[in-house]
Amino acid sequence: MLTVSDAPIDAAELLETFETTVASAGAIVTFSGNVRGQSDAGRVQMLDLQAYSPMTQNGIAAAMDDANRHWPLSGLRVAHRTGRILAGETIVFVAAASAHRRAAFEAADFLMDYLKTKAVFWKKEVTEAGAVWIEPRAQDYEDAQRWRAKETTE
Amino acid sequence: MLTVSDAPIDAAELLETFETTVASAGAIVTFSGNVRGQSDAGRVQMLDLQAYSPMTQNGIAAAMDDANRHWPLSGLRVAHRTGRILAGETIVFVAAASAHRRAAFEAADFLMDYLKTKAVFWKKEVTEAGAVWIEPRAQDYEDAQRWRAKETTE
Amino acid sequence: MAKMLYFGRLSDLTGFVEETLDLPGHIQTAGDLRQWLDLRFDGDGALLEPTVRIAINSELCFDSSAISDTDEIALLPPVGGG
Amino acid sequence: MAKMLYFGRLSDLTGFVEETLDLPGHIQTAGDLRQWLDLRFDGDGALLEPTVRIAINSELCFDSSAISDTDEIALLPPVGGG
Repeated sequence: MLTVSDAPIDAAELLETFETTVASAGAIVTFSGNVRGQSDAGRVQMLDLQAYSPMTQNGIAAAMDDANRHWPLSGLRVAHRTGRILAGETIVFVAAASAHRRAAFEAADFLMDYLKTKAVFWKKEVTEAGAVWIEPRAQDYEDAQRWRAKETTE
Repeated sequence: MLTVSDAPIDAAELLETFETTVASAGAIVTFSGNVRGQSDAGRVQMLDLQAYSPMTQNGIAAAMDDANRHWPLSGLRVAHRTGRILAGETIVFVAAASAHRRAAFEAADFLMDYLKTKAVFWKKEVTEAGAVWIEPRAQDYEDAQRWRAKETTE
Repeated sequence: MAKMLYFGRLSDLTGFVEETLDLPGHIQTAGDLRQWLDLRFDGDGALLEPTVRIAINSELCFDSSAISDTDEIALLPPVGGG
Repeated sequence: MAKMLYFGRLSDLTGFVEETLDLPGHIQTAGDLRQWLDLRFDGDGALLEPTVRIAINSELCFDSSAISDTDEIALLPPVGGG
């Protein structure tokens, strides 16, 4: 299940609901990303995130399909917030359930790499120093690259 | 923070509380393990888990210290249930917070490997076919082995 | 009337997130549109960068792709992830 | 009186999770205790296996370690994780 919306994300509530849909799964891994209070440019006031529907949703849904093909998952949940998001608030929530904890860890990790580097979002960071549009970090590309290497060697 | 207790574990509630202690961390990864409804021996009715205090707690606390030394974490939470745990109920909850999502993922993964293979617990599985004491699986040993390899190559 | 969408830094450059406009008759392809918009917004080449992609009705297209005055046309700088 | 704790499959073997007992005077070390308990519970060597560890007052010990009648003594089969 996928939600892209400007409504606040409550990770605990999403986990609670997710648990009811995957009872006895064995393993559930969640990732919550929130807006850091500090960046290279100074104290962060907010992010402003633009999505382009349905391209943004289609891209994430395709990555979720990839994850479901690659790992034996009993459930997958992605919620991504858009619009203005204050420091400390949750931007993204991913949950993966599987009978195997390695599969749950890897699927959540894989989806976060997609969401952080390839997902169709434009992100403006607003600090005391002003507002800047953020381009992907080199580290994010490397993380995403790990999965490509894995696909080739298998 | 560490809890080992026979009281039920509510993963969503633990995540909610954890979030308040690590606001603006950047990344939070959680793992919840629940009792699978099915095992090789048949339909699972319950697990019965014995811990030996304070040895069990000391071992987990030492693994948490290891994680804190190895990764830049802003918070760590482990809750482990003991006693009789029915199918579908949560046995273990781990949460790791960091400014870096890779650190949060790896720390949670590392702690789960410790908890699943080396933690001081004795586990009896009760199925329709009877009750058996469970020894660690080979896969669990391999998972834990990954971190040892990593330590040697670094 | 075409519906134009400008994302990321292009919304700062153009001053619009969204606008509706009549495309001049000589604009037949996505490439034509790029050139025209870059002049119109004084983009100094910002809209000509190959990393800026164009989507017609939510599908990424090439500069040679035909556009029509009834399309939804989006200008997309490199995506930064969430 | 020593407090004895039997974990995992040893609680099935002995029929106790916990018991309090007076140790016979000839039992001086953890190894002596092991031998005596294995006979007492008809363990057929189950309590002699090297993978069964003994802890005295929560510290793992060797078979040569001295034990006293006031200790908490735990018999620990291999741990299986949670």
